[in-house]
Amino acid sequence: MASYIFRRTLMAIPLLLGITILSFAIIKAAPGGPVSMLMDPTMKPSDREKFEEKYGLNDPVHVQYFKWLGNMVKGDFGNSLIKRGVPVSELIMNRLPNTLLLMVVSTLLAALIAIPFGIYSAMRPYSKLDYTVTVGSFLGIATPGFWFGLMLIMFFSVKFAWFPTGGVATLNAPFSIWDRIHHLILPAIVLATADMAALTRYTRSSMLDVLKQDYIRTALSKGFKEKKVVLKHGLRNGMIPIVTLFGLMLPSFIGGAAITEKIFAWPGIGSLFIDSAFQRDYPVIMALTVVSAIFVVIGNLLADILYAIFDPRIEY
Amino acid sequence: MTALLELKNLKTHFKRKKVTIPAVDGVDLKIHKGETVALVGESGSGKSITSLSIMRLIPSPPGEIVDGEILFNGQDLARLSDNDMCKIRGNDISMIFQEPMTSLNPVLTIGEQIIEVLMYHQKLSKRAASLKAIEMLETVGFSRAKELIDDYPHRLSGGMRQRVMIAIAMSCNPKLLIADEPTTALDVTIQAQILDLMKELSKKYDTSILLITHDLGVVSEVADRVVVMYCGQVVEEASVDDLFEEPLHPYTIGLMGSIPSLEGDLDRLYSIEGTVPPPEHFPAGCRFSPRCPHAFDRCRNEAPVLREIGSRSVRCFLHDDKEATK
Amino acid sequence: ACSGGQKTNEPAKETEKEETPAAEGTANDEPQVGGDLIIGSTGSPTMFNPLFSNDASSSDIETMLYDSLMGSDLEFNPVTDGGLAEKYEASEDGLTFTIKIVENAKFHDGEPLDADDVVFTYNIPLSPDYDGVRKSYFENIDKVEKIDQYTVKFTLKQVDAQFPVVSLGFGILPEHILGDVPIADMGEHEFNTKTPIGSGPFKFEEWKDGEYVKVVANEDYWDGRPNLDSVTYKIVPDANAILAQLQAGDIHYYAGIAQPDVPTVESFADAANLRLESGLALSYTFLGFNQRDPKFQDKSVRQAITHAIDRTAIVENVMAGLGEVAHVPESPLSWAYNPDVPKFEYDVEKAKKMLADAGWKPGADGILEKDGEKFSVEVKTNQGNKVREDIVVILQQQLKEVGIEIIPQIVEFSALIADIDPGVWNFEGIVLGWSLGIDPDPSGIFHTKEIEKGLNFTGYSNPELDKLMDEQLQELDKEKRKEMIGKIQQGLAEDQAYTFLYYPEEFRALPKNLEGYEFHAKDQMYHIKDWWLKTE
Amino acid sequence: MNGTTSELLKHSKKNNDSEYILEVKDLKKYFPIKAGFLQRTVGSIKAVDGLTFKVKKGETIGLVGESGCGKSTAGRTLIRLYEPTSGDIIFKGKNISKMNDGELRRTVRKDIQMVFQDPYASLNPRKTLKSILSEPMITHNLYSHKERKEKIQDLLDKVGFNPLFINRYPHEFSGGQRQRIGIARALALNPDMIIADEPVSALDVSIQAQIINLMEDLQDELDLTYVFISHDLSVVRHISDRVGVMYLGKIMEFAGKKDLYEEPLHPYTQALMSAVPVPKKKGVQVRERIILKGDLPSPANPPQGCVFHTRCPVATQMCSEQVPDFKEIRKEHFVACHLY
Amino acid sequence: MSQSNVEISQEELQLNPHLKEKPDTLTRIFFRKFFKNKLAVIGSILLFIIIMAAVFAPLIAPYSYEQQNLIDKLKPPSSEYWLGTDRYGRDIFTRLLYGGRVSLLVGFGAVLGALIIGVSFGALAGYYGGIIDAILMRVVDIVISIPSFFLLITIVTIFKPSVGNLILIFALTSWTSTARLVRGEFLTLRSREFVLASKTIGTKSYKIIFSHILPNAMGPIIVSATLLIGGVILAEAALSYFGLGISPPTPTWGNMLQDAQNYTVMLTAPWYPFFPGLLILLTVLSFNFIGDGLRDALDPKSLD
Ligand SMILES: Nc1ncnc2c1ncn2[C@@H]1O[C@H](COP(=O)(O)OP(=O)(O)OP(=O)(O)O)[C@@H](O)[C@H]1O
Ligand SMILES: Nc1ncnc2c1ncn2[C@@H]1O[C@H](COP(=O)(O)OP(=O)(O)OP(=O)(O)O)[C@@H](O)[C@H]1O
Ligand SMILES: [Mg+2]
Ligand SMILES: [Mg+2]
Repeated sequence: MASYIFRRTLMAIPLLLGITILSFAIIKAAPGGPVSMLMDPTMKPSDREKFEEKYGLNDPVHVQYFKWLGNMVKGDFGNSLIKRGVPVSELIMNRLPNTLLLMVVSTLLAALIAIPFGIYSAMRPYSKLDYTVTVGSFLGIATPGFWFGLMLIMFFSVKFAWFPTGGVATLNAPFSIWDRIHHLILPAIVLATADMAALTRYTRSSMLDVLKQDYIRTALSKGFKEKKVVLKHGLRNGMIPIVTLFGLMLPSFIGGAAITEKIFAWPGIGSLFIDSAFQRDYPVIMALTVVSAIFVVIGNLLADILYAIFDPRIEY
Repeated sequence: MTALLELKNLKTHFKRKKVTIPAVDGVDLKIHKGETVALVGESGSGKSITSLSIMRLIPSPPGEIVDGEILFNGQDLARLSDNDMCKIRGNDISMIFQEPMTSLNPVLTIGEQIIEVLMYHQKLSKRAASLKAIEMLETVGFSRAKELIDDYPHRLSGGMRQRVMIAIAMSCNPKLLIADEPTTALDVTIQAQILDLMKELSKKYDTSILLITHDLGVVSEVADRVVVMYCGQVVEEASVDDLFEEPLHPYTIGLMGSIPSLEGDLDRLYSIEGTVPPPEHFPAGCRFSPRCPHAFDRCRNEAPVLREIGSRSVRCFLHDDKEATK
Repeated sequence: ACSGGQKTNEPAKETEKEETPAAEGTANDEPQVGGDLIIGSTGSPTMFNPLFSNDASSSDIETMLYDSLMGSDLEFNPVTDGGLAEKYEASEDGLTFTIKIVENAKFHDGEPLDADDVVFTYNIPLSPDYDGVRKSYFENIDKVEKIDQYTVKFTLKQVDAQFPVVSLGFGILPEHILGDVPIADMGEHEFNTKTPIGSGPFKFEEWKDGEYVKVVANEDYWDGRPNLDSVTYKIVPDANAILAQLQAGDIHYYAGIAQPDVPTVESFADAANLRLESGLALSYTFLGFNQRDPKFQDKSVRQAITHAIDRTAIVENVMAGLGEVAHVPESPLSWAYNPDVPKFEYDVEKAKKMLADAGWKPGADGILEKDGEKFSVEVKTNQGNKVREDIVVILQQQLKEVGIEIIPQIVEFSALIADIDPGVWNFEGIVLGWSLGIDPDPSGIFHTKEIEKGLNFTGYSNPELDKLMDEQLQELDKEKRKEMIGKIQQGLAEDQAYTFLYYPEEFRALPKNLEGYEFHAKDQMYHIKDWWLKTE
Repeated sequence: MNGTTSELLKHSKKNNDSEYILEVKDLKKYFPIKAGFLQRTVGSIKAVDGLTFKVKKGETIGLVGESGCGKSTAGRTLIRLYEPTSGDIIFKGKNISKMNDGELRRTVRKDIQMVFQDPYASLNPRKTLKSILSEPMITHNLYSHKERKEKIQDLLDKVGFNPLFINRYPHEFSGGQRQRIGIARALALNPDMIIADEPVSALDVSIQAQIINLMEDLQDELDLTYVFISHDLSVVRHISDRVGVMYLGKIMEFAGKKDLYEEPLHPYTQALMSAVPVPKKKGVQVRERIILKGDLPSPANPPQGCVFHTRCPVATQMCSEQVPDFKEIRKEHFVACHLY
Repeated sequence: MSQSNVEISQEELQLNPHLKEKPDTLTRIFFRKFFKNKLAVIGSILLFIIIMAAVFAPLIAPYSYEQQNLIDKLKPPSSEYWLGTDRYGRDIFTRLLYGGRVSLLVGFGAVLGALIIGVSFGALAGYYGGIIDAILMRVVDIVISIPSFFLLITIVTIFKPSVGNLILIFALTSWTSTARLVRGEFLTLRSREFVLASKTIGTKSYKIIFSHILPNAMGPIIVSATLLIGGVILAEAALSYFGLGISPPTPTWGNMLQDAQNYTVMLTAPWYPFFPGLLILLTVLSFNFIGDGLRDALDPKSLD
């Protein structure tokens, strides 16, 4: 295992290299450029050229890539082309905590609600609660986050004024934990709903299989209550899809929340990516691609490690 | 002597769309305190299902205890709530399952699987429980118990798994131990060790044992009484000595004749002619009649009942008169 | 005060005028000091250096942080009012401008602002090292000289009618801070994003990327302290969410209400303590065709298409009636607007006839055909602009009447812009809008020389008009220039260089008790220094 | 006990036939022991530690030994379910120890079959009896559709199943029935050799007898070769021609069954023989047991010298120092013990 | 022995008339089980209705899907417009019918494609492990990591938007999670005894993969298919962001929802987003119930 982790980590280097090359090529292949946003009848094409020249945007793509790579290897992601002069790392670091906070909370929320419900559904398939959970989770899937978010704002923020309409904290107010939590609730709910749906379904399906196995019978024969049997003996066996899902959710920390972030004016990585993508702010996009690729690699590696931990029969 | 466990007309059926499979079809059985009863019989005759019924662990649906009583200490287990059943399982009755591979949780270490029982029923601390677990493993013949405790079932040999199952079941000194083919995968030395262990358990804690096995050698070594099953029914019941001395039921006789011996060399082993009908198509009369060398008309039309003949009982018309004379 | 700028006699605006008499009634009240105004914006600012930034959000904030030499009034005339210039003199030949600036202006750090700062500021874009996007605004400047401590002289290379209103509108930067910074590095200097210092009515306090920019009153402002204590420029990237925030009272002022949403905002305005101010926006929306395509080279086809489009219906339905049908590429607000141009009213029959005359006959499926070619046009517009998407859908329906098939294609903005890039011209038809400069010069878009490298992406070319466009730029006399531009507008309308669709009306929501507000079509922060919140 | 002569005749015939179908040379299979969170390999379990033997075509080799001594591992390695750590397996003249899956499939898979010790685990829970039995035939493209059906009927019949069971799933069978499915599956291909790992342990004696008879019949009919792994010494005795006794991954004694049962040479074999429980049948004497002292040593850390010396009643100093050779003491009787 | 068996069966025949019946075929059992599951049946019927409604939209629809009635904008449901009208006064009912055509086609098509790719990748990686696993899973990592935004924009410049391309794009971008899920299952299943048993028979790898392991990994696959369908139907609308969606005025459930995502509409015409949302929900739900039914019908341990 140790050697497996080591190999995977080593492999991550060419992998990241490959991802950056491909991403760079694709990003550059997409039409448009940072100056597209400067459309203005009074602006002269010469202004544009000067700008592009300065940032080497007219160089051949491979030249641009190696320049970028060279800097990145040194830990320099460069500066934003749009928010000129602002280091990309600063842009990201400013927003990363917000995104992580939101994603961690919503993921936890989703997991804490979805997994128990999924398990219960599996224990009592075709019971009333199972149906309720099923319909509920599919509501979560069929409801676009955008719409759900706006609905929540319309009702709980505008109509009843129970929650703030957006942002991470009240403007012009001193820091307070409660205030931060207050702001976190609605967006976390929106994000959690989507994850919850998938998590419940996978948990249910996986547990349904597991609960029919003989070792569950053995555990029951030991005199344990059903709950304990399911949680201790069943859940670990049914973890594989759940772990996979978490592994896949990790990279979505970067872009997965974009729409929710936008609606709730949550200054996070997702909206930064969307903005940068629209503006073709290449250094930011590339940096975020790298960060997200790292998350992908870590997420999947973690999932693989967890597989082996949860299921000793898995060996690499 | 009061019976610790008494099955009265136990019927466990599997219901499928068109047919009902009467896997256990009216079993009567008594186990006294401290007694070891061997349950033998044809493969597929319902021994495991009987024991699972006692544990109330029949896969349901499709399985269901449709009739009968399972009196344990006077309490009818068939009608106990799930919660109360939990209190009995593991503590009062424990079971060694027939298939050690699939019955052990593949993702928990051997240790965890033993320790949890000890912690739960004996209220031991984790440390104490793991010491006890190691001890248990050693008593079932493991030499490297300390290392094994952290090993997973798939890394053990068949016999080792079986012993782990035994260790789990025995760890709480239950009042009744159901052992479903506990030694099938064990070599003779370990088997002897396990049998000794069972005897000791039975002596020390007055544990009753329901031993399901095919190995008549084992039966003769440890059992007090033998119950022979055929096609979901008990066909004969007797003390070990009586049974080996003089088997009454033609099936039992056939069974005895089939034992390969360690001494002489046979060209061909004896086996009972024919095959067991599937449970959904049991013959109307005596269920053994199609294979019975002594079957006569009555056997094919009328179902015999389990009749007591002295201290033993048998389900066969051949012995009708004997009972009558008595 | 709101509709003072609207000299147009549009009946549509009448209602707005009536809605806000209270504001005018209380205009005499003494302004009260205090309050924080939260302004909502979907866009994020990029930096606070007027010479380098180019987005609306940034310039909104720059307006508060910096003073420019000159301002524009509600009719877009250059005025000293609101600027640093105390006196402004143009030479006879129109090549030199001498400007005397106020003597008591001070930067936020206490350093005085004088002619050196002005010269310094204007020399930045003149430097060959300058890499900002504003170069074209200054290309015509020959030199900038300091006459005395508070006087500067601008010398132009050639006569430029746009100069005073466009080029003198830039904020003045502090030489004592940026003087030593190489111009090549200035675009990325920390000053722009971390510590912008100007001489404007508000001081920079904090910029939280993606959240807000906060500026506070400059107590020492040379023209007197602004009434508001602070302004928070809040970034809410989603337009729907902004409306919700507006309704919830989390945003006080928002200038970008989409026309279809205006009735909604109106419906909750009262409850949310808001009022609406409106006026024509300085922009127009059009349908352009790629005139490299032979079928669109035919002027009568273009005219016929215009005839086939019910622009009133578009305004009515897409814009909730909040706009005006457009005929020329200039806003009615502009002094150079010429109402007297050929107009192509909605007339399906006429359109059909004209198309038939041009050789387009209905085919079997009702779609026009000529020489075996179907009259099928792919019309692109940018994603994210609901109004334009709606227009395309309605155009499709309307043009079907005359047998023209429209295939709408909605394209991400940057990609769309790339499609109309010089040399690419990957489009057949396109629905876009131009926001207009303060100066009415149309040559940037319609001059033939702009085809190859500029913004004339439809490839429209009319040599006669080219000449007129060159000439009007040299003309300093406003009346004469107006006449020339009027002629150009006539020509463009006659040629239907674009199918001009409409001039949108712009709506801004603001607190009911916000006083001192004036609607300036080009500047949503117009005279923010004078705004104040009335407390009952 | 009246068939002794014919039995002998049969065996002598086999013994003359010196064609070896399987040769195992110093076969080893070690499992890594992993420990810690990072699952570092900290040692290895020497489950099979140097097996050498030859199997003649048409004979039955019994493999007996204590639980955990490596019988199943040996069987699985022989059939290449496990990658051997070292050593050679020569089957019908071909060394299969290093073949890859594809080669194995093409050359030997059809010819060697295995009956698994754990019948339930080795049956796909989602396949019916019918598809379990037809799979081998379909895989190797044997028989027409109709013939297959007949063959399945025949197999069911042979292992004592009612044809109605055909559409049942493994979980609907009893333990013994599952074991018979495993046997039927192995027979389906008419292989040359079957490695049967405890094939009859879960069967009642009558069915056990039936199955063993079947196996013997087939052997006579088709010249099948069996490697019969079992702990049941009486069954092994009945079916085998030669028997190997394993202890801790090694073969201790290997001999013709008569030799072995009547005159076991190795102290371990002797102890093993004495422990068999025997039904109290009339006229049969219960033997005195030799109880082995001590525990089975760990295969992760086998004793120096003779692996059995820690429990051997007659061990000497030499036993703890020197590994005894596996030598042919008498004809066809191999023992690894310093006593001889 | 076999003779005696025949005897018994004949005897049994007399005793048990049942015996004459042929044993149920697996397909029969499958269908019986499936149709016994009420929800699965309801789901199938519902889905059938939805599909038929989409297929026969031209016959059912009271209006034309593009016919605008600008005076009747955002009208609530009424006898004239059963489900109300949209922002152009088009009949929502009609548009829902037509919308189903694209949405269902894209949803099912793309999910089918994604499943095929995902399952193959996951199965091969999980079954073979080692270097094959490493390579295939790194491909997954790459596909997940590549910013799809740009990929889509780039694709648009090369291909014209069409239903076929949409299906292709969704299939090519959404298979990764399925692949990883399937691989996870395969990793644990591949070392099961019954797989080893198949190997000893000489079963070919592909057969082991697809006919032995895959059925045991059906659970997560069915779930992921169900989830993907909902996801794809919604995402189809989001794709119009990149100019790749179905162009207006062709309706899809997704773009109807998207169109309704507007503060004004939500305040004044809440029924507009409700109906397409409801249809998506119903589709996904019925698909799920069918999935559950399938899974139970395929699961030998479930009730007959
Ligand atoms: N889930 C089930 N569904 C249908 N029939 C079943 C099921 N489980 C067991 N049976 C049937 O019930 C009968 C009795 O099974 P049981 O497991 O009790 O046999 P057994 O006596 O333990 O046999 P063995 O000695 O072979 O283990 C068998 O014929 C078997 O086929
Ligand atoms: N997959 C594995 N990983 C690690 N160790 C294993 C594995 N399989 C078997 N072993 C170990 O190898 C040794 C031999 O096991 P094997 O299954 O061959 O025993 P056996 O002779 O078949 O015993 P039994 O008669 O109990 O079935 C045991 O100590 C066991 O723990
Ligand atoms: Mg059993
Ligand atoms: Mg074994």
